[in-house]
Amino acid sequence: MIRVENLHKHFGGFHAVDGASLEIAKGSITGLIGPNGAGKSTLFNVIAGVHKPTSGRVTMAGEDITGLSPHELFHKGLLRTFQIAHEFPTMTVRENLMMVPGGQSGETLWNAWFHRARIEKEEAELLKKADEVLDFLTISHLKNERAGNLSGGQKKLLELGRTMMVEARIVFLDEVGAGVNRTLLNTIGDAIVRLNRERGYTFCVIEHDMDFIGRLCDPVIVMAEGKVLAEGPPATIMQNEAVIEAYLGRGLKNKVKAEAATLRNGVAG
Amino acid sequence: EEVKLGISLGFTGPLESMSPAMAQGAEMAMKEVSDSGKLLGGTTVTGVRGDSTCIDAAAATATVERLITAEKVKGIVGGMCSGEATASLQNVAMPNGIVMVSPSATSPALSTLEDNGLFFRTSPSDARQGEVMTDEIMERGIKSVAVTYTNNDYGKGLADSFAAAFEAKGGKVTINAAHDDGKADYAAEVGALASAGGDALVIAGYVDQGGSGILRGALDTGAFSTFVFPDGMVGEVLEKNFGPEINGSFGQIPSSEGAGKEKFIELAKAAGFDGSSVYSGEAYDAAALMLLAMQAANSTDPAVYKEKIMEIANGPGEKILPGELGKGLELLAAGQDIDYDGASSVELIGAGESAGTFREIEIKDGKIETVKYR
Amino acid sequence: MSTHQPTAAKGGKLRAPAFFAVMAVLIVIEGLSTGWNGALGILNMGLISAILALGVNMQWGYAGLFNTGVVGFIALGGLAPVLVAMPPTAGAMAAGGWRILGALVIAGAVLIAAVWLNGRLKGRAKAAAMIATLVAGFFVYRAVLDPAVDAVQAINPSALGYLGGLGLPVLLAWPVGAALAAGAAWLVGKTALGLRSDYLAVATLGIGEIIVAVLKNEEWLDRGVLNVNGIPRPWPVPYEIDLQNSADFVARAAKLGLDPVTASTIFVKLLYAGLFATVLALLLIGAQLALKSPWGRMMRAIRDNEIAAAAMGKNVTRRHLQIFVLGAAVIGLAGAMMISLDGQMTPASYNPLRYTFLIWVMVIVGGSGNNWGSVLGGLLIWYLWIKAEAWGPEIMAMITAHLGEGAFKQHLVDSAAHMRLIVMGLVLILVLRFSPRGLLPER
Amino acid sequence: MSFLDASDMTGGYGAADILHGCTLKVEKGQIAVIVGPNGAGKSTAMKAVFGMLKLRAGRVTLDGEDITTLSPQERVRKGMGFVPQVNNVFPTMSVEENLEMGAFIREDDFRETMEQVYALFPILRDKRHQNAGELSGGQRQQVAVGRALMTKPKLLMLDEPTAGVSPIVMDELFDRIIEVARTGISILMVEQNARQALEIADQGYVLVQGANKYTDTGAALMADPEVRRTFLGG
Amino acid sequence: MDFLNALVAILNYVVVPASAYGAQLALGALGVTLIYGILRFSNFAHGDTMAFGTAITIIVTWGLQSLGVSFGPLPTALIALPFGIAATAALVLATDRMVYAYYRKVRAAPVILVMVSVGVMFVMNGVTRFLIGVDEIRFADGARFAISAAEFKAATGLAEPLAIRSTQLLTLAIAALVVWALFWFLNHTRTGKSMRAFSDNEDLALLSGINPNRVVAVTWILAAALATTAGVLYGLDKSFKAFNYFQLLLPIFAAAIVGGLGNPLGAIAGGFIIAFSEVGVTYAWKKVATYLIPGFESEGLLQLLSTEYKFAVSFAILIIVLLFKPTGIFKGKSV
Ligand SMILES: Nc1ncnc2c1ncn2[C@@H]1O[C@H](COP(=O)(O)OP(=O)(O)OP(=O)(O)O)[C@@H](O)[C@H]1O
Ligand SMILES: Nc1ncnc2c1ncn2[C@@H]1O[C@H](COP(=O)(O)OP(=O)(O)OP(=O)(O)O)[C@@H](O)[C@H]1O
Ligand SMILES: CC(C)C[C@H](N)C(=O)O
Ligand SMILES: [Mg+2]
Ligand SMILES: [Mg+2]
Repeated sequence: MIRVENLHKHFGGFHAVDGASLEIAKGSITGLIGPNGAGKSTLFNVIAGVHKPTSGRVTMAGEDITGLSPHELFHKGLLRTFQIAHEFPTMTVRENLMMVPGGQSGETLWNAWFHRARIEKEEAELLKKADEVLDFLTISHLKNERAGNLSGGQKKLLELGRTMMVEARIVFLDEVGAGVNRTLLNTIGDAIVRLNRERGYTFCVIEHDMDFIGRLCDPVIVMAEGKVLAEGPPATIMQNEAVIEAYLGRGLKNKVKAEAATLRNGVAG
Repeated sequence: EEVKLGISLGFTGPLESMSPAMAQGAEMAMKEVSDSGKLLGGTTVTGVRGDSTCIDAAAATATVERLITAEKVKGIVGGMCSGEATASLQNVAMPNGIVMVSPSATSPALSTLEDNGLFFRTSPSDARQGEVMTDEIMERGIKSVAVTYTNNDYGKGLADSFAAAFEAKGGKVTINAAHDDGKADYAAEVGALASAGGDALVIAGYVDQGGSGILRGALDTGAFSTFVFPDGMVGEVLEKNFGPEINGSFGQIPSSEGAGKEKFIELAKAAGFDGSSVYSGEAYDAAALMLLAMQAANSTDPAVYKEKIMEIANGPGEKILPGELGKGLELLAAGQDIDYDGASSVELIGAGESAGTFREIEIKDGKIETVKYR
Repeated sequence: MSTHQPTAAKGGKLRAPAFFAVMAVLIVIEGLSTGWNGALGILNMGLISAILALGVNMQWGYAGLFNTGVVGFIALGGLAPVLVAMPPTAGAMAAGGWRILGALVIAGAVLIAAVWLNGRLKGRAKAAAMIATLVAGFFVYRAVLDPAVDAVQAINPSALGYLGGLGLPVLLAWPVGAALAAGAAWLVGKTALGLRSDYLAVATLGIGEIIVAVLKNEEWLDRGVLNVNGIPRPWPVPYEIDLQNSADFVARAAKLGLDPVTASTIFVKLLYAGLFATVLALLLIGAQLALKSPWGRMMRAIRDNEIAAAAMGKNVTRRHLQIFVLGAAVIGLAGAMMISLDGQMTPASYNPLRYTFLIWVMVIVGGSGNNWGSVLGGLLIWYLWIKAEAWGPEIMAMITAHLGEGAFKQHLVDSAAHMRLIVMGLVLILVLRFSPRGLLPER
Repeated sequence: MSFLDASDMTGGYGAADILHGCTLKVEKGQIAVIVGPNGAGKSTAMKAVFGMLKLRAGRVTLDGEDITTLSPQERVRKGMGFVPQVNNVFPTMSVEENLEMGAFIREDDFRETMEQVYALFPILRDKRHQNAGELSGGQRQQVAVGRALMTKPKLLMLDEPTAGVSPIVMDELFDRIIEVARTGISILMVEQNARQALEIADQGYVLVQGANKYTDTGAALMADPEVRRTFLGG
Repeated sequence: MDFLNALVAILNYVVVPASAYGAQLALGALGVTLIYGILRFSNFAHGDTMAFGTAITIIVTWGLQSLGVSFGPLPTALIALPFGIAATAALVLATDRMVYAYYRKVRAAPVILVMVSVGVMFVMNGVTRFLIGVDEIRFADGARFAISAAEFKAATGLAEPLAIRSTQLLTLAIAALVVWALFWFLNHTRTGKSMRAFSDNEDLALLSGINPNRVVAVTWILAAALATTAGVLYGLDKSFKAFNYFQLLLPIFAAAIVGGLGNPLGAIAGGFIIAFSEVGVTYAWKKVATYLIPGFESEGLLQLLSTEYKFAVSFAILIIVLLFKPTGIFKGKSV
């Protein structure tokens, strides 16, 4: 579906993405993990047209999409979420969703003036769709709230909700899980799987929650220092020494900590 | 009974420092008439000031509108600057049939403007000034000058008419460049003028505006040493801020010789303002003309007294000077003719504008000295 | 301290009607106390201001574009009545008019060539070729233009000296004014809309200054600072003098118990008011329909967060251009209307304080993003701007009434005119103090 | 009395209350963790404790002293430190300046603390002259926590400090939090990585719709199947 | 060929005046940029703040002169400057208390603050005029010229004069000093950094124990000092006139923005760009050409554009700069 060939993105002298090549297979849920600052979000931004690459090439289903602007990519079926939520703060939650679908006839002034009836019909459908999404995300009680007033996690949900408003071919999710309640995240995971199975969406997911990655993704691509470090099924990746060294850690300390905590509890209690 | 006259001048804006003395001049005439108790058998006159801003036609129009419709004035001293004066004349005074006598709007375009006989001015058209200035310069043997003018209808009109007159007499204008008023810096203008060169620099600007800036720059950089000052540049400020630095420079202002002017300055001094300030005498005359015309027509209705203004101004009859308005009213009441001369030797020609006597001045020892009248 | 937004303005649904009622009452009081002429005069310019504010609000309130070149677009709009409605100057076209048009065509061709080169070449070669084209083009342009301009300006300079117009009805000039402003906005938008917030502000400020500079200094076009007087009135507005001379009108006025002068001046102003109100109403309906539609929603989204809007498939650049052009057209329209009200075009009077920042004050005080707010702001601020002129000295008179004679009192009396500015400033501060998001906030 | 005692807090941003009698307590040197669904009011409760929100009812005491009416910057001087959930760095200041600002109220030499922060988050040392706004999401989060540590507070409040940080850094961070607590500093923390957090928590709060739903030791909450299922993702 | 005369002509009519003007703009722009950088709005009242500060300084100067105080070759106004600064600081602090503080509290959008500052501008405008009137005032004393035109001609025997006013040198020197001091203050002192922190993220500044009132007060005091200094130096060099200070606002804003808002170095660069483009682009090269090319005779002035367009040209250059550097030369902020 998406092929990235020897991509570079430099900020001044700093090479945030440093010759990454990877492929996201059609129909897959590909995980993208790596230490903080590995260049994951930058890679997303380059693919999604926010940044122009310094060099390299991105293709989508064989078509060269390098350097296309975000709105063109949207119309080609490429959707993305932002790591730091980009809501429309002065608009209501519902409007945040309803604005998403492209090609609404009400988006041209002519229609806005002279084809009110058609617009009203479309709007009714959009409204229904938006409310469904809100229901799913458990925030339908907030539909008339200004999006700027949402809690951190709710904003992330809204961010995800926008991608559910339209038919997409590929969806890039940049840490949708960060700040989202784990029970809800499980539900979201299920939805992703369902969209993938039933509608054939391709997903590429950045996430630091290994449970989530492990449950959802295959394959998993690991980035470090702007390059691809490893790639494979989750089970293999999580055993990979290099990945453990750079990213996962031994988890050992966690146990020590748990012991320490109980110990102190004992003392205190 | 009471009659009101409007005073529409630029109290705020680029000419805000020129306006107060003008308004005081007009008000002095009104006070004089009121105090005499002789206007239409004891009518008193009050002046109502309005801010014309000098540059904002819409604001000036609104001001004059207020003066006419709300304050119910019977005539207006103003407007001050040609553009704004034209607007308020056409949009308000004419539809309402109110007389306007401008002390200072000097644009040549006003001479030919359709005005239903309602517009007069006690200052001459700039076309005339251009000729006078040409003569002065030529007589001093200067054959090539650079010209800079304030970028408005007054400056441009004056500069163009001067350039035409000067070149017709064989002089050479090396550059005829505008400067905008109220700009922070005039180095660019001075640079261009200096590069063009010339034996003298004509500054058709305002003394408390860009004109001074140009003068300062030209002096400091040594670009010119002789300057020619038309009306907008001649003022007390010139002595105060430049003094001996401009010795030998010269210029002219619409003004008349003799008793009228001096008397006015004296009266002004007693009233607490500077009567030699530009156009303040003309403002006095503007107000006086209207009031005398009312008496002559025996009516405060502008439609009636407008007919009398030319008569009053041009005689024949006894000469009336500043401070003698009471006498003038008396004579008129007695059915006699007068020839109002006022502070600026009022003599109206054409469609009611001053024939234009000019006072030629020269800076000597840092002071403005009168050379002669033309 | 709290992090929440100021709560939505109190009063809800009744707020807007209430404010408009207050505005109407102010106008009526003005009419009753100082006369209907003054009141209608304020109303007419107020209506035009409302349209101006509406235009600025489209750019800022809908889309967040900080246009401080308003004065330029107003001035361009104002050029239209000159070009459309003034009679052509006899002999001007023959003397140099065609040549001037030729020069303009050359200028256009040079620019197009430069843009074409810009797309074709790369690096050093591009820079060199572009500079060469532009400089050479400039000199050719000047060489063709200058003599023609001199010739045109030589025709009766104190009264004409310009090309004149087409001698068509002035109402036609209104859409033309809109089109002129829109055209300029399109050019500006194509180049400068990549800039953000204050940077766009200063770029547009500069463009405004440039437009005004051109209008002030190109005498062949509009007589520059010499002004164009006597621009015809729009249909169906007659001249007061004609009315006063019409026996029919005088008789009818007398029936109403009015003298001909008052009747005629008021009648004319009412006709203007009707014209302006009609235009304003049409624009307002259009603006409201647009703002409440998915189009408006999309615009607000773009304003709120461009990056996200682009990621959601909205073509931010194109939409910005669209709204910028649209807003400019409305501003240009109002500019043309203003000139047909004034009857003269005075390029030197286009200063940014009055024609850019005062309009901005209207938009912000009214409540940016809210069309009704802009209309209210336009009417109210214009009213205050005019009234402050009278209030200032009155207040000063009140202050000084109880002061003893002396230099201090004299100083205050002499400075009374400056109270206008103080009053205006204080009112502005107070209004924004009590409704910091404007009188009629967006929501 | 607990070191921090915020009782019966009621209030919100506008007309409607978000918090309904919420109570949070932390003992000296202990770790308290708040969990709950999105929008439960966790961040709001934190802000309330820090004085960034007007409370309609309830009171906050720190070390026995009533601080209900103090302004946030006064609370900082009383020894409270806070890492907000969002907007928690100075974007156009360098990483180092961000840390310096953390130490703004300190009169003593803070270089040692800065060294400790760099040791904890080595990447920040590499990026110390870069503007925080140009960092990756996780790096930014590290700056935010580092800034708060620089204050050397007596009570450290963290709103989702691990959101977006990689597992290895998260482990380090929890490690370090324990260490900090051991030095006698109290910690109040909101976490969505709830299982890890509760593991190290002395006290756990489950907040739902602005009110305390469950309150118990971290271990006990972890053991409660109902809590696990509804709030901790099973 | 007369190379020296040509050079002197360019120096005298372009380089020297443009440098001084650039420095004057830069000083004004520094104040604008400071307010923008810390309090995050474009302060339209800045020009009138400059006018107010200068008015006070003039009044004090008159007082000093009447007492017979003088500052040798330097203008007496420099002794009066601290008083002007103090009074202006008091005024802006009071204004902040009464006006701006409220909008900060309710977190009003920057544009609201801009409009409020327009209101403040009107009021200050009036206040200054009440205080000192509308006339042009010259208050420079001391030695007017470092090199005067006549002296220069006499000393060098060149045909072209060169004049350098002492105020021009003074302005340049002070501008350089002030920008360095401001830069150092913002980037290296605790208070300076806390001000930047406040501007970046007000809430977080609070959480770090930074006292917002102090930051705001220091900002205003610095702005008052900058405005007064800029106003007095400008007034010494040209003259004082309330109206002109308002007119200075546009070029000052242009300078601050093209340099990159919030950046002191940007203000300096911006000031010089505006000044040199105003003076340079409309310069008539006739004289220089006459010196350089033997036998050169020209009817034309060799002027690219007439001076009427100087403002337009400087703006055109500014737009071009912005097209290549969308947030100014030194990467300014934007709200
Ligand atoms: N605008 C920028 N200027 C300079 N450096 C940048 C910029 N944006 C990102 N970087 C650097 O590029 C690197 C990669 O950042 P990126 O956001 O892609 O990381 P990431 O893999 O998404 O990390 P995380 O998991 O923390 O989100 C980081 O070291 C960051 O500091
Ligand atoms: N500034 C605000 N104005 C109005 N309402 C707000 C504001 N901030 C938050 N809210 C509302 O308060 C409720 C609680 O928000 P809060 O941020 O405390 O939730 P939270 O428990 O921290 O959630 P999360 O886990 O998603 O961060 C939410 O429903 C939110 O919509
Ligand atoms: C006050 C005057 C200098 C005005 C000038 N004569 C004009 O017509 O504009
Ligand atoms: Mg990232
Ligand atoms: Mg939260």
